[in-house]
Amino acid sequence: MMSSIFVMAEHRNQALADISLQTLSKGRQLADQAQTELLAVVIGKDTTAYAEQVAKWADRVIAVKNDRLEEPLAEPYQKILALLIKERKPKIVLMGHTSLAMDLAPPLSVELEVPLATDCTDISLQNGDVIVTRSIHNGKLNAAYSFAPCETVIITGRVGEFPIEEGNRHGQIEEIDFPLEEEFNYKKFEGYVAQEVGGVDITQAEVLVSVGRGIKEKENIEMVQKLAEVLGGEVSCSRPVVDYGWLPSERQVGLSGKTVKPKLYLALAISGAFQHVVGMKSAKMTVAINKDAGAPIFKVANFGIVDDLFKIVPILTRKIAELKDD
Amino acid sequence: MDIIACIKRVPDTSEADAIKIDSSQRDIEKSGLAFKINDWDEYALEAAVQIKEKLGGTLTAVTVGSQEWNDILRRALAMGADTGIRIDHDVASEDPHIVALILKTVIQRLPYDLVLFGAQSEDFGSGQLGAMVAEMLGIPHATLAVSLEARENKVHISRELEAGTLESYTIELPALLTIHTGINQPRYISLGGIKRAMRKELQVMSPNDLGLSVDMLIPMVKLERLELPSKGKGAELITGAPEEAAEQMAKTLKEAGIF
Amino acid sequence: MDSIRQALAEIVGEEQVSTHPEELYIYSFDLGTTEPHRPDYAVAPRTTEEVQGIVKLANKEKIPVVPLGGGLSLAGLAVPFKGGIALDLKRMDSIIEVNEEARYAVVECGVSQAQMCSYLERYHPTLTHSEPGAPGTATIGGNIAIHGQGDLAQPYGFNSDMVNGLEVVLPTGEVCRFGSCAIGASWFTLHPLPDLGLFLGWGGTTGIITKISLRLFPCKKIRGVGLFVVEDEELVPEVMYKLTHTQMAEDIIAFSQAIPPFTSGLQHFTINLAADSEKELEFKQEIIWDDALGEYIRSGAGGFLGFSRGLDRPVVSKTSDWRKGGGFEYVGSIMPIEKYPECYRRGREISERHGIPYTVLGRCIGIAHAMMFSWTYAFNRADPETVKQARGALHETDDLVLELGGTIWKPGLYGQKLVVDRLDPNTLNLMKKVKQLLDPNGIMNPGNWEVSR
Amino acid sequence: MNLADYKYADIIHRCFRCGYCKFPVNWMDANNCPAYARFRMETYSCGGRLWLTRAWLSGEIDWSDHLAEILYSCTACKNCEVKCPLGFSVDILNMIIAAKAEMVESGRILSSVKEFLENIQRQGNPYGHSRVKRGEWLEGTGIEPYQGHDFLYYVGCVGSYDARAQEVARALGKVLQKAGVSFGVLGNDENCDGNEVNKLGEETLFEMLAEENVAQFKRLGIQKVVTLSPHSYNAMKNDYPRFNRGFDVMHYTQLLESLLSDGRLDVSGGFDAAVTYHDPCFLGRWNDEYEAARNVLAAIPGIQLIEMERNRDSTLCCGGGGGNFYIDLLGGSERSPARIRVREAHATKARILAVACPNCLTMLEDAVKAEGLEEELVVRDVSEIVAEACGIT
Repeated sequence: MMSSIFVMAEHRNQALADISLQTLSKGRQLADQAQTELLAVVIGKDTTAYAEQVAKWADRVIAVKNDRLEEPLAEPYQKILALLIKERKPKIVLMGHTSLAMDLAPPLSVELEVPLATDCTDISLQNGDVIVTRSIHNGKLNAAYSFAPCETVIITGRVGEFPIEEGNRHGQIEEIDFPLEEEFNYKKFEGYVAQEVGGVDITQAEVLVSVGRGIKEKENIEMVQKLAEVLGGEVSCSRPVVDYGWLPSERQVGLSGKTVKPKLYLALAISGAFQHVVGMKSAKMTVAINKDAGAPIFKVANFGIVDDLFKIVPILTRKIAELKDD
Repeated sequence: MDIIACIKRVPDTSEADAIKIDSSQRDIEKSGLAFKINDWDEYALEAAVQIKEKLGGTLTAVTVGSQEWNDILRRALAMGADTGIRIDHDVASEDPHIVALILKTVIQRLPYDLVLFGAQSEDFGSGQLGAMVAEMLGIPHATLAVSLEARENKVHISRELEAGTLESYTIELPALLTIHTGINQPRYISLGGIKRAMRKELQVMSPNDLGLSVDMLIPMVKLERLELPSKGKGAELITGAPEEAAEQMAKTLKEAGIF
Repeated sequence: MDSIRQALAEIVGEEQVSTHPEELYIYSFDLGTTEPHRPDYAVAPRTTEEVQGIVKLANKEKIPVVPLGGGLSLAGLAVPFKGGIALDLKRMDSIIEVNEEARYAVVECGVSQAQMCSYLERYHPTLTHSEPGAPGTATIGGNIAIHGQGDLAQPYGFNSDMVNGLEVVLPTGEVCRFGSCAIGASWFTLHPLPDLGLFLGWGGTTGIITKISLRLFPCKKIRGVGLFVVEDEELVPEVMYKLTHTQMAEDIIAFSQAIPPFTSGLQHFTINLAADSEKELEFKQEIIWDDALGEYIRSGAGGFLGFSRGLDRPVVSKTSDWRKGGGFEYVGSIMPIEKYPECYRRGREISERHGIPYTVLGRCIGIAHAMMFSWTYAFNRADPETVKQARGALHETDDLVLELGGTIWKPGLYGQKLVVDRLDPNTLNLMKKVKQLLDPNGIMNPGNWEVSR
Repeated sequence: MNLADYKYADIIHRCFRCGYCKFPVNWMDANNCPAYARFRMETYSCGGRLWLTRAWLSGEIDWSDHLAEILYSCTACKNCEVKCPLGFSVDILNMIIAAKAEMVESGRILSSVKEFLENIQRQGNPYGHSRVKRGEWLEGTGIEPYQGHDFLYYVGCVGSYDARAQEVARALGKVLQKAGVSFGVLGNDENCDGNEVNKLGEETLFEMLAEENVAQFKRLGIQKVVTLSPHSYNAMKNDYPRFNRGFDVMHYTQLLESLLSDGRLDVSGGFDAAVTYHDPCFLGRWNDEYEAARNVLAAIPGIQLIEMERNRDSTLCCGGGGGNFYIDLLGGSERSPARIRVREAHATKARILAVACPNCLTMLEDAVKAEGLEEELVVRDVSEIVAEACGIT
């Protein structure tokens, strides 16, 4: 039987991070497949609440506490995880590919001299061997990796790639008061800064409904706004729309605007001039609605409708609302 | 202040259909591809040059790669680096541990206060290298720096977290940072500048010269094969009357897990 | 964020307001020798309403407003001496109406002289306006605000005498109309309503002229220039008298210049003639060359250098390249014609004393009622020494004008002071009252015509 | 760099800013400088640029994005040089380009210009499309790779990559085939001609492109080149001689003109429409070629040729020159030169706005859409009109 699987659960602003539920779900699935234990690790000042949450997925929870662990910082985390891993020898150490993990995972793998695969989109066990998939060249290729024979591998998983499956376990919780003598004066944490975002930051939006000058007048933006709302997204636009003062420049996508990477980019009456495309080409999914079948946007889009947006958008909005309900 | 910037050469794959997988299934067709400095590394270089312009000192650009990689060192020299060092070693789809080990060994031999990396690469995007090298050198590090203010013996930085928040640190030198895009506006590197940089000398060394034997460079992670993602080229057109088309589109979006 | 800038942007739109160093730099300059002063804002309105909004804001906030058209006065009349808003009016360039029968055009202030000419040439070939001897970018509004004159000055006088009506934005923001348009009639006459005369010649210190009704005049099919020369400057006044007596010429200019050297010292006349037929042209030429000028030609005191058809647009800016230096400034004066010889001699002395190639010119205004006599001094923008020389020469010339009993036309700060110092106290007092009444906060083009000082 | 080291330090101060540079030759409009027409601030006039360049180089003002915008908004349309009455007028654009060159060397340029130049360094075209796609427009045309033909048909970046301009590139190809002209193309081996690179101030990159092109043409024994774009034509005609160009170059309108006069082109199919022709700056003001395209159009039965108010050396630039078809500093307003020009064309009541330049084509076609005149005015390249008259569909 394969040795255990570690999942490090992250928390920020008094909440367990979404990505941790995803990695826990994946970890659970792998543990079941390998008939081994899933150990969830939570580290912090007061980890009791988190421990109880993650216990739903884990067979065992290691809740590490220390008053100096107010913020999740890479250095203390590395110290703690290194000790735990050396002691428990898990086969897989899984965490989300987050800003914390970017700081933490590589040094950890060096310290432990174990392999590391980051930002993985899939993890599988093939007759005992761990195989990971990574998306490379801006998602234009997938790469499968194997690991040299070793006790432990560290893996970070890409946000949103592992669906959350509700856990039904009641893992036993093992609380550790971790003694943390070492000072980390060489790297002084000085607090959080909220990035100033003027009204809306489309670069953060998961869904963007983007309009071109084919929207004809400012009044029509409202129709698009509705569609964005049912999709839980934001309205963005191409240059002319800003030039005409129909939308503020903070919503402009493209060479002279913002570069966005949403899950869905819904381009309405946008011809797809490269000045625009450079700003949205790394969207995960692009859908185009345009009267002009020859519009270059259809070259970059995954799905398209060749028709007048004024005909399609109201119906599409309705249909999505319906599908959401049932 | 003595700065070392580690940079990498990547193919320009802004056009999906420009990439093809080669016969080995482990690498891409290089023919017909244009190459460039990794985007993140260009920001790192610019940050380094700006610090040098402000505080003086030296800037050394280091890369690990084959002969062709000289071109990115030339660009770095044109941008303002004083020296370029290439460790002649083919790193295509290499385990970052190996590259980190090589870089650590070079950097150790150089004077440095600050080591800069790009936060990740455009091609493999592991985002591991910098932090690994820091651990190997035993110096403090921070990844994803979006602001950087260098003083004599420390740097003040902020790094990007999720959901648009930043966290800020003061880090004592020597230290290593990985730089995120948007921290500055990398300057244009004119062809004239590159030509002038041709006069500056490049140092080329092999892992052997660094005392790294083959058995010290065995990867722990191995790329098995490359595959094209299922997503096909060009839009799949949804036809029919507005009513049907819209309905079909809504379904497609749902299946894609958009809502 | 500058709230004034914001407010201006709301009036004219983001793109038409600038606080960038680049715009502030460019609008700080006059093309002459006046020291630059940076404005705080550069604004380019399109409509009277926008101008009104800007002026109201400026008056409330007590911010100077410096209107400019072509910005070509060369005397620093559009330099923002006290900062504030540089108001570029060249976007107000609509030709609103041309009334052929009553021979007038209603135009926005920013219409350029060249635009006006080519528009009439194309759409109303039987009409023309009095084009000043300035670059084509000079505007109609700017020209009448400084009592300009043009190539019809001989028969019809100052351009500001050709105004049939005005629309003006007062420094307090009200829009006023003057002339028949003020009672809702068409823009065909300025009189006989009571004369207010508060804006023409005030150089934008009492309000902003936004619309002008300008008289147009017959444009004959054939127009051309005759060239006549005399050696003795003393002959110029009587030649002028004889020429004007014929009432055959459209424009009469006498000039003399150091370049090219072989004509230096000669007094040239350009005499514009216009006719609808060869017969008429012949007749006019005969009257002028034979009757008016014949005696000089026969006695050898003067010479006829020929007649060329077609009128060229003035290229005075070439003067700026005489010293390969991109700059020149001149003193203009309104003088009795009999003063020509003295103006020429004294001007030439001043030029030579300052090591500047001399160029002097006298344009006949009215039937020899007066002339606009100018002394031009070129300088090298890149050589401060030559700028200083020119400035010195200009000041001496200002003094000369008053000494000779003339008046300075569109004086710069130095000349303005000379004029104000000599001005009849009661007149000065009235000017003060007028300025005070119209511009209580002193926001209009401050620094210029500071009569209240 | 300071003013003393500036190549034109001895003349840059000679501009008086009289403003003649704003006018067309026929004086019809005070706004014939495309950038000035767009922004209407003195800074954007030719004189403003020269004064600002001098102020920058002499340290009176600092470099800024805005300064770069002002300089790079110059489309190098040459209106100012044609109109300026002063002795240094032949160097006006050289002065502006030299200032751009200084920005390029210092690395401080607009991100859009940076992208434009890096794309050319990397892929040989401003769009950053892959070199190996340059010949894709050829698919199904039967146009041969150059191999000892009489002519090299040089297409240029816009004709090779822009979807609409590709149609024009094919149309011309078919016309030449129909006329039995012996010609070939370079396909993926064609490289950027460098005209815009030159006007953007990247001198060394331009020299490299020119040297490479000249060398390649020599290698292939190319004697005569016909270009689709007036921009390519201009670079090859006026700048390549410096790199001892070993070939003759002509613009396609000139070739079509001679084919027609030799009776090698049968346009009896005719083209029934009122047409107005927009002179490309790099054919007209730069190379004094105003008649070739007009003669070609006049030779086609059914065409009624109407002139716009500003034509020939008085033409208003479409706003696409000096890289602006890509960096687009003049776009996005009803005062964008392309839209002003389209309104001027529309005022002639012509149905067809004829162009002879792929840059003008894309600029003006977008402007027709922006003006909502799709139903009333159609932008067609002269080669497309000829193709139709030749019965090619």
